Amino acid sequence: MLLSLNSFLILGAVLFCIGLFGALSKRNAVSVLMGIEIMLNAVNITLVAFASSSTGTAHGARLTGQIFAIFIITVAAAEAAVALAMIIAIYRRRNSVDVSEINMMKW
Amino acid sequence: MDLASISFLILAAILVGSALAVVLMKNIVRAALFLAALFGAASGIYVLLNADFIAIVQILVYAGAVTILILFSIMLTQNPNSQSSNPGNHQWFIAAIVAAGLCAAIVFSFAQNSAIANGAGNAVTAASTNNTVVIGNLLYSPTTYSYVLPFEIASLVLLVAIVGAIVIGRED
Amino acid sequence: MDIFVRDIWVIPLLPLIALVLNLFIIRPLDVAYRDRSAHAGAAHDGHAEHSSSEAHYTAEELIESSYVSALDTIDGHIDTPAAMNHALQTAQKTSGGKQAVALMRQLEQHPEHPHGKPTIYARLAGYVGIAGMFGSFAWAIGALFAMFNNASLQKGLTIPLYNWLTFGSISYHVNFYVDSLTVVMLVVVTAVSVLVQFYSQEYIESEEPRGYSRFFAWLSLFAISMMILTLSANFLMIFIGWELVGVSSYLLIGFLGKDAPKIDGGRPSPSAAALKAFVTNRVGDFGFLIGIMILFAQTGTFTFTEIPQKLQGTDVTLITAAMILVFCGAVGKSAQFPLHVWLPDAMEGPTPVSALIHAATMVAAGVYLVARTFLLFHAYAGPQASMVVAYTGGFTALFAALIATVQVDLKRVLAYSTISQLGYMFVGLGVAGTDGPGMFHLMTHAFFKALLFLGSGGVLHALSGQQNMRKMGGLATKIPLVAFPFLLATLSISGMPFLSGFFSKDEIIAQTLANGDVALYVITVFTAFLTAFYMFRAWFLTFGGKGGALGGLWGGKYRGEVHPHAPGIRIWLPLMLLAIPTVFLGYWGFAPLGGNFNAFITGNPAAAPFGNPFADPMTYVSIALAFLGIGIAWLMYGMEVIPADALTRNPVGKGLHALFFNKFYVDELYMALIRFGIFLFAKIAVSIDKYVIDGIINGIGSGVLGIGRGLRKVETGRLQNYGAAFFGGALIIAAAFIAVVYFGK
Amino acid sequence: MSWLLTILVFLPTVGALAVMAAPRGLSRWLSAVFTGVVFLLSTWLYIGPMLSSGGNAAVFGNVSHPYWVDQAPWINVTIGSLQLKIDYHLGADGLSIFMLVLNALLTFLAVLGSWNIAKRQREYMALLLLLETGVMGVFCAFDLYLFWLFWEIELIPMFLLIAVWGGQRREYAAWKFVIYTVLGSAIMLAGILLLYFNLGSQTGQYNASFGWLATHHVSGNLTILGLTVSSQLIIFLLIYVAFAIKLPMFPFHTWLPDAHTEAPTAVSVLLAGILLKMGAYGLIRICVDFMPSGAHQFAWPLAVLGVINMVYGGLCSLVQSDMKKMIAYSSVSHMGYVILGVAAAVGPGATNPAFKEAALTGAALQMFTHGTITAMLFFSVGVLYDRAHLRDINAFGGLQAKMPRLTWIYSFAVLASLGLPGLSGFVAEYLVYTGSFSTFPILVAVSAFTVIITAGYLLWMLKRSFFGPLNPKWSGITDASILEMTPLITLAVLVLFVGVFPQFLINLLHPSLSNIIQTISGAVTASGR
Repeated sequence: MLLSLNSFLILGAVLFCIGLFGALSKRNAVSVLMGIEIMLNAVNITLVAFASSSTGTAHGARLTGQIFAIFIITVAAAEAAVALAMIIAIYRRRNSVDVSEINMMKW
Repeated sequence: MDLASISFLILAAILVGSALAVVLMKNIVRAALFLAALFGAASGIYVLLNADFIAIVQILVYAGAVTILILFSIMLTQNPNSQSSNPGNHQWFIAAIVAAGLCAAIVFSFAQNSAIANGAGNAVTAASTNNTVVIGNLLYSPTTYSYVLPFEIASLVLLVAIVGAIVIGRED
Repeated sequence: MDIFVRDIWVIPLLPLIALVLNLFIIRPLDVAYRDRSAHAGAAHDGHAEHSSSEAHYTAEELIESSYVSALDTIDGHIDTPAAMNHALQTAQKTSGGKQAVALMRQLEQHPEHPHGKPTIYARLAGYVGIAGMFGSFAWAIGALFAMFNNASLQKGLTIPLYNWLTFGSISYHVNFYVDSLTVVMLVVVTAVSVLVQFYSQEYIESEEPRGYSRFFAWLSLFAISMMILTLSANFLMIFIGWELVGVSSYLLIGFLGKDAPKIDGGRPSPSAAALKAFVTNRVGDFGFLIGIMILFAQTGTFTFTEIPQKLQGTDVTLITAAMILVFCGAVGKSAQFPLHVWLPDAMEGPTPVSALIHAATMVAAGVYLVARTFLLFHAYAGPQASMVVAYTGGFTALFAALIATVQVDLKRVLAYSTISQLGYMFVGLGVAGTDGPGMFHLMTHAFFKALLFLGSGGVLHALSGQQNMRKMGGLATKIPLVAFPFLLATLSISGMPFLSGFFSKDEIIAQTLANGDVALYVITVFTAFLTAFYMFRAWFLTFGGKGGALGGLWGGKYRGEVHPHAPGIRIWLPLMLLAIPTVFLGYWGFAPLGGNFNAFITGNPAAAPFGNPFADPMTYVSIALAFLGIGIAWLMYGMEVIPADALTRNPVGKGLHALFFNKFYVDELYMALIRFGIFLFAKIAVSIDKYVIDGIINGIGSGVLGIGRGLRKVETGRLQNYGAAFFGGALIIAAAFIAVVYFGK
Repeated sequence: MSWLLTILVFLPTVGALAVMAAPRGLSRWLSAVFTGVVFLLSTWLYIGPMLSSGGNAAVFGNVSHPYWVDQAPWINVTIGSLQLKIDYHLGADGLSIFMLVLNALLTFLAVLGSWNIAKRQREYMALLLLLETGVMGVFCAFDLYLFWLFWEIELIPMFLLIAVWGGQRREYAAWKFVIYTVLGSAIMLAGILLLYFNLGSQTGQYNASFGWLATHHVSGNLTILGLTVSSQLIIFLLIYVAFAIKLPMFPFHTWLPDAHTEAPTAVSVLLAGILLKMGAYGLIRICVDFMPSGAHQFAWPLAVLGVINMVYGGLCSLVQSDMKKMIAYSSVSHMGYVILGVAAAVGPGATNPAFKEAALTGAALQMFTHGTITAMLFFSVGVLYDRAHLRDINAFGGLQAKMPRLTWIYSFAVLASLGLPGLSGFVAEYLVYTGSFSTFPILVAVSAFTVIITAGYLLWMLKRSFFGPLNPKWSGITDASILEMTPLITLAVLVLFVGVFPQFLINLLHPSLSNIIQTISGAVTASGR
């Protein structure tokens, strides 16, 4: 059963973890952002897979997952915009987008 | 093995492969291009899952907008001096272990959970109605149960994000 | 007549009115008036004394300059010459210490002579005080005669005032109680008080005119306290009076403004003496208080008349312990060994105060206390209680007399003589079957000792404060009005027949023998010999000396520098008046003439009078010894046929002289005890506070801070570290969950 | 509902707001008016019942039936079988009235005593007023939770007053004070909850009002860490920790010397005069009355600690060179009397409850005595400090010559502090000693040693600083002004009056205290000890 729910979930999990690795291990802020985008996509896949495998009969029950995905896409877009704006702002100020140099958030 | 299964295998391979490429590529521009490929493949998965509207949105927003945004910002922040445009940091090793461990834990759980493994059956069901219409109703319908309010809030979020992005990114 | 006894509260009320008037109306007027005239004077002089710019010293400078600690240390070691020298040397090392020592020496060599006169209001304060006191005296005499008239009043009468509280079976009453004992004490107190107050007018006018009204206020306060003590019906009241006389004494000892230690004179500052007096008394009060508490816990009452009934069936050992503890209070107040050390120092107070408080009345309060609780000592406590009283008294009498033989300071000789005589009283109370002999000696002693002190005050006044007998001599011809009564009192205390001291002292000596206590008899008789010796030594050194009339008895060579000036009537009149009881009071206890003091004081008409001393052959032994003492003194200091250092030429005599002269080193011992006992404990306590308790507290604090400081390194500020930690944590939880759910079974 | 208590508690808060709103120049006048009015109103607490009953002090009632009551339901939540019921319940019987009036008076005098404070006067006055609210609340809260609430409220202004207006090491002192106290109140809250829910499950009725708690006691045992202890003892100890810190009791006392030394004069006065009394009040009102058999079991250690307090505090005072620190340690010593008196009241032996009541009355009077007398001492030192900016005993010497007025009143305070008869200190000490002796003879005998030490350190201090020849460096110092003398004289009159006629205070306290003694006797008899 290749097309069972499990296959999609595992795909999502693998993608999520790859994205996580990217987000945690990269110096370049843009690269970190890309990792996060991968993670968001992984979640979206999971949500849509759940929605498609749902057997609920109530109004809209089988599409709630898709609605969630839409919202995530929306928010992700907003996030990407703001994050990139911030990256540019930081770059202007410090002439670098290396996140390991940005450590003001302590104590 | 039917066409759907073969498509799934191919798409999954592209997804995992391009994801790995994104995080492993030394050159950030190439990584970004692989990200675009990833977005496209994800849209294919949505189609497989009968979520055609999502698939379209995915192409529009991610493959179209976000990729461009990322490429622009790469272009704007390109540091000519750096040897590698996409270096790893000191803790990449820990990150790898954490990511791998987490992946193993999740996959193990799915494999163990018989309810998910067996009960749900085929994830890809036949298209009964036009999903897009239903989604439209579910999002905007003023009379029936719908997500109007969250949708409006989401739009507000977008507005704020736009304004915020402009303000933050502005040269002063 | 009975009204004098029934309304005995008038006696403390009159001085109380005087005190209130004085303190709240007259004294403020005095101060205001004085300030105004002083201001006028200063303005006239045209130079402002105060300039605030002087006070520009940093905190460190002031503390390190150790002005105060130098003064205090020297003050505290004045009795222990070696330590004092060390303190002097140490003090010279700091600027403030140098300043303090210089000031001390200056004040000692050129005592400030206060100028100015008491204002009209100050004099008014004196008159009010004297008037109040005289009223009390008259009332006390009235009460005395009322008791003569109506013997049933001698039994005792309770005059309730009010009640602190009553719970169930226990009560805290504030009551007066009057019986013959009370009245005798009141007569003594009021009589001496009124004379001393009268005398003080001239004395304080020259010594401390600015404190004139204050002095009379404190004298009134003392009188009230003493009356409360005397009139108390229970241990609560007597303790109140006890502490109040203590504080009056404190205030009056420290009264004089010439408040610096006298290094060469070996005399502490008045304030140090006052402190010593109060604290030493408190040591006695510590025992007294515990004694009261034992009795109260047993009986639930403080009232003297109720305690005996309620003590029925109580363990005798416990009562004995309680009474010995009560006696501790008496030891403190009456300056008995080992708490006698404060009384000689208390002589730093004004001489009228020494006469009133530290000779005649307050120091006798201990004797009065024992007499008041006489029944408890003799009938309820075991015989050990009375033994302790008698032997403490006997030992102190001898001990103080030995010290008195070598002192050179006139007032200190009298002070040790007071301690010695108080010892006699305790012997009397300890050995006799009634409180008669002890109280009789208290009464006679009060008058002749007051006379001696006031007389010495007359001498000091004449010599502008000189107290050293080596700087006196031959004064009898220069101030005969002082010398004559002084001589009478000296004879009286030495036990000359027919004078009051003879009757009272011999009764006590006779009682020791009647009680079969030979040791005490020997002690008391030998002390009588010493008394005669040291009193006449003092007399010859002060008033007589070689070249005087009657073999140096009257007048002689004057060794001082100051020109003696004759005292006024306010000084010599009280002396003359005091001479009357000094001579005649003894006959109240002389049975052949019908005197039966014993019957009066015990309220029992059937009580046997004191024995006729002239019928007892043993009396002639003590008379002979008294004459021997006088004779030796005459030969050594009057005619000077025996050199004064005849006995101290050999090493034994020299050693003994040093021992007596240094007061058996008791002060040194106490100093060491305080420094290495109390202060050591105090320092340990402070160290515990600082290092153990605060150490633990601060240790916990810095421990928490240290952990925080370590943990804060985790907060790198790098988002990716946080993310790794977050997902790592999630991984651990997931792994744990999997381990438990899937492999735990 | 008479509203008087509510007004007394919250009028100072109104005053604080008014002070903050008004122009700076008015702040001291406004706070004087407000505290003055509160004081006048508080006296009605005493006068009112006395007038209405024709002078019969029994009218003041006891913890179950106080004369003054303000009550309204506040929080009442039921979760399953548990019920959380907190009432706005203020009450005042003799014991409370006594402390309320003292607090009102001392706060008023503290405002007068801070008349010339220069730094941020408006905020200072507002905080003093807030402090008054907190303390008033503590003394008249008749609901355990409300009590705890006010107990915490009082802390904030006190912390700020020390930390902002204090001396050199003010921050250390303020933090030490606040951490100690907060630790105590956290433990106290645990005790309160334990008491409330235990009692609730035992009686089936959840109620935290004092009247209920005083008549219904927890029974049974609790097992903690394998040890089975009576619940009363556990709860007693938990709640008492807070009071022990406040009292302060050895070994929880070390915050006191620091806080006193660093706090400004008027705050030291309030700290010594009122805040320490909160501990004593809590001990008598809550610990003893609500957990009588727990207190009974703890009586011996309590008495020993009380005696340690007395002697240890005295010894520590003896070697202090800082006047304020010395007085602070003397506070430790004097509060030992309170502990000893309470211990004797709940202690073993002494079949005669009259002795116990004498001891407890002595303890309560000691609260008053110490409050007034130590306030005098601190005011006096404050006068000196304002001029010299020094408190070191050895830095002065012979001040009598230049400051006769201050010397006079300071000596008065010192004599009162060492227990001179005719002044209030004596009454309290004498009652404690004589009342406690039959219960703890040896301990009381040891503690009587304090009378010597107290006389020693106080008079020695007086001698060094005020007597002797004048230290030439202070020839320019001026005497206390009329304004500075006002609080001192007021307190002196009070101390003298109570010392001579203590019975009006004793009568005021009697209904409350005899009720407590009955509770203890009942509990002790029931437990068969």
